[in-house]
Amino acid sequence: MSLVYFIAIPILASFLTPFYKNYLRFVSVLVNILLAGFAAFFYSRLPLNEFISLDSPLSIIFILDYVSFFFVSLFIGVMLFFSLYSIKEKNNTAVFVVTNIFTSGALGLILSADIFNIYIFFEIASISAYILTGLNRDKVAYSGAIKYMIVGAVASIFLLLGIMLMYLNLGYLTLSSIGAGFHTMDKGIQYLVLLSLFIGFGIKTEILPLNFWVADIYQATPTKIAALFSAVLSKAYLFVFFHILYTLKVDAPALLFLTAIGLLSFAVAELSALRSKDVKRIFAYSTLGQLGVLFLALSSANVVVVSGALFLILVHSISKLMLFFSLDLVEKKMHSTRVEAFAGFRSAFLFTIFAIGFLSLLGIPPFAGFIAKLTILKGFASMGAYGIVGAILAISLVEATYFFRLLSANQRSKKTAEIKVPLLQKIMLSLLALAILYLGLFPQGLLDFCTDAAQTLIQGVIHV
Amino acid sequence: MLETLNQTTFLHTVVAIGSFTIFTIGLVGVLSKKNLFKIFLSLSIVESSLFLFFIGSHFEVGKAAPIVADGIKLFDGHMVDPVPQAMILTTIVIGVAVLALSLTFVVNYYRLSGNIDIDKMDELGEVQ
Amino acid sequence: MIGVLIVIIFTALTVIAFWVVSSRDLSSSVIYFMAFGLGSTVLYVLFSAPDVALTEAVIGAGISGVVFLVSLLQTQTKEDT
Amino acid sequence: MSLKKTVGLKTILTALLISFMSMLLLGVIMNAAYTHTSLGYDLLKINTISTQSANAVTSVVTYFRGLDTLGEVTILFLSIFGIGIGIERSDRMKTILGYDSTLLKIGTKVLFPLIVLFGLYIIAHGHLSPGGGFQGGVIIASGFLLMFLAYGDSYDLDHKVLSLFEALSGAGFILVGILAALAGGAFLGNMLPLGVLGKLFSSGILPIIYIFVGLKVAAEITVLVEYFIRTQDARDA
Repeated sequence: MSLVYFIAIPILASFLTPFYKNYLRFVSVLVNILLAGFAAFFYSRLPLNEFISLDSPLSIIFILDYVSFFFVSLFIGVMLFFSLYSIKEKNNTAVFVVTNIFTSGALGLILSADIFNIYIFFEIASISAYILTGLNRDKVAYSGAIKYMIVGAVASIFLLLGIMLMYLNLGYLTLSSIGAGFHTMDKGIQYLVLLSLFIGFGIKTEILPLNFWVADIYQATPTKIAALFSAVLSKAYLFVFFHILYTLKVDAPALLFLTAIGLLSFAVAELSALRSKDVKRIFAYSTLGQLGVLFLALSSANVVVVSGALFLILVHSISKLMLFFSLDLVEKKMHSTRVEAFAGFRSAFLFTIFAIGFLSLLGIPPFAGFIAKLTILKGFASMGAYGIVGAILAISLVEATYFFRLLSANQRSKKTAEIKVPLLQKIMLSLLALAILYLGLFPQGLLDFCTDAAQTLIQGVIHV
Repeated sequence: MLETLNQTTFLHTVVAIGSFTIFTIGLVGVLSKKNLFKIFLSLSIVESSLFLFFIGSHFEVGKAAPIVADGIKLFDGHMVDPVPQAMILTTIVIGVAVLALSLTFVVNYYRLSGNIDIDKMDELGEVQ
Repeated sequence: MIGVLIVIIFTALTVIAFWVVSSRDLSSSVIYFMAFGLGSTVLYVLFSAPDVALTEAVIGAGISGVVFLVSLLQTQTKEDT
Repeated sequence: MSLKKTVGLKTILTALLISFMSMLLLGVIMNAAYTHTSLGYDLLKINTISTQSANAVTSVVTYFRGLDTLGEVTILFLSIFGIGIGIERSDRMKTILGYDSTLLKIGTKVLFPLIVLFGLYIIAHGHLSPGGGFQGGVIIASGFLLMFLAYGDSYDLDHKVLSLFEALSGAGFILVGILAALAGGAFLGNMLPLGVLGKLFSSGILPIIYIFVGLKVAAEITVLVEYFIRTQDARDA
């Protein structure tokens, strides 16, 4: 068994599309089930290093430790859910070709411990995202895709610059060797590399000075696909960025800078959401806000906070899947995602799903978001950073304002259309809601795993 | 005089100054130009400047290409590092793939809207 | 010798890059861009990277120039206003 | 957050950029202490033993870092698939840039097989001389470009065959890798005899991988060229 199957099999499925053109949706489900099987197989063998194509540290290295296992299983779960959820869409071969490759790109980003290989997977994931953005083939979609491609190209140029500077000065591409040699480099070059990485990954992780484009892209993207961007893509980039940072063992001021950026990002995003009149954009801003919290928490280098952040990543992915998929149903009926359209639908089921998603994101018990936020706040309190605790709570109040405004708008206004949710969708969405409730009531098993994962993340990649 | 021109450190300085000048020209183009074609041309220029920088910085005077051909019998330290060349090879192909995709988007967008100016792309944003 | 050549070509490339960005006529921009690709091909040969030179010649100067020109023709825009 | 529309932003960005650039220049040039022990030299040392390929760049691309090449081929496939999504196929497809000239037609007829042969030569000699899968593949595709230019609408490609080619060459690459893994080695590891350095039939698995890469690139770039050169006339679209 080889870790490379996580990458090779989805790509193979996409390459062979001409042989089963009309059945690709079933093939995608099978591929994702197969990948889930691989993940289950590797669970008892953690942690694991594998050299690809050459049995020596000179070759590309894949690493499956606790934290990458966490992300790998999360992404496979999301993609399996997505392919099952859209299994009835006959005329959507194109989506599945791209999402299969998207899966392998995201998994490659997580598994690879070789910086140039990470760049390749970075590009694979980004290009699938550009194509998915332009999928609607209208003016709006294309203008979104063009904007996305311009910022994405700038991001990959700066990432490439960082990689080149590292190779020029250290001579190695493996993360562990780079981590071992990073502090022997000249101080100026170190900061240059960090700045280039920050610009490259900052654009992709949608962090403050570099995230002015995000809401536009989410608005242009088909709603279900926007869920994937929120649940998979940004998380993959986030993980890689912090994986590299902890491996390089950057000094405290740099981490403090990231904490400040995260807090600012959270605040600005929630305030923008308050102003917005389009539900899709509101969800995009809410994603930005949560990513700000994650940035803030992941840069703390504290095991409790980071384990809370990992828990929050899982909860946020599930909640955003629920919200975007339900919004997709609303959009199909009302032909709009404006707040007025959102206020006009009638469906007790969808209303419940929205309510659960909002409450979980806000961190209200008994939903899983509560546990995540509680862990993060507890960690910050134990570090003595009460200012951050207060700030997070205050900004969460803003978040609560617009979520409750949306819900009450739907409660109060006159209903124009009744939405009947198909059975498959009903089952899938209820499963997500139950998962959130379950994790909120019995979080201990997952929390323990998150603590192990957080330790691995903070430790970074060690020299093999 | 000509001796100093042939020294590796001098060449590296030329490569660094030259390629970062081109890099800056390209980036300024990306930021200041409004025509979408111009933006993508500038992005390609920026990318090429990085390739020149990387390959040039790995070259040292007197080193041969990493290929065993007539005259050279063995792989050793008298050859340039093959890894940067392989990396750039990969990146050039990726670059052209992305470029073709983005130009298709531009052409399709033009067909639907008749517009090619980035400042006039106002389909997205808060609707009043 | 190689030092002089590299200095000359780099200067030329900088000028060409400036023309690519600043030229008002889009199709001449594209032609300058192809010239930029050819110039960098020569540089790669000087840097002992024949593989990269060959790739840059067929892709950088060839295919991307064609792609640019054809899309320009399809949008019927000539001037950068 | 319509920062983009604020007037002063561009000036600020440009100023920031220039300062970043000057910092970069100073940092890079003044402190350039480029390393002399690197991955590349380590790979050069083991190149003869582990691949017997005369071109070290080829061994890095197809063998030592074969996974990068897989990713790259995937990106090429993905982009061209994405281009295909946006293009509506119809009967009113026209070849732009066509030249109606008998001389060109006859010349092309003679040149086309030569170009394809040259491309195949470059691909097959990837492990012996400069060039290889990508370069040879693009050269083959440029032969098709010439055919499009000379014959215009009357030149037809069989799309079924082309898409089969695309699928099989890409899948072949991955399957060779998986076969190597199943034969006991690593993914894309070597399972064939290495032969003698400098001979056409040498270097084990490398030429096979490069042939798959070359065919894939040739098919993809041909599709790309066709998408770009044949299109609905913009005036009546």
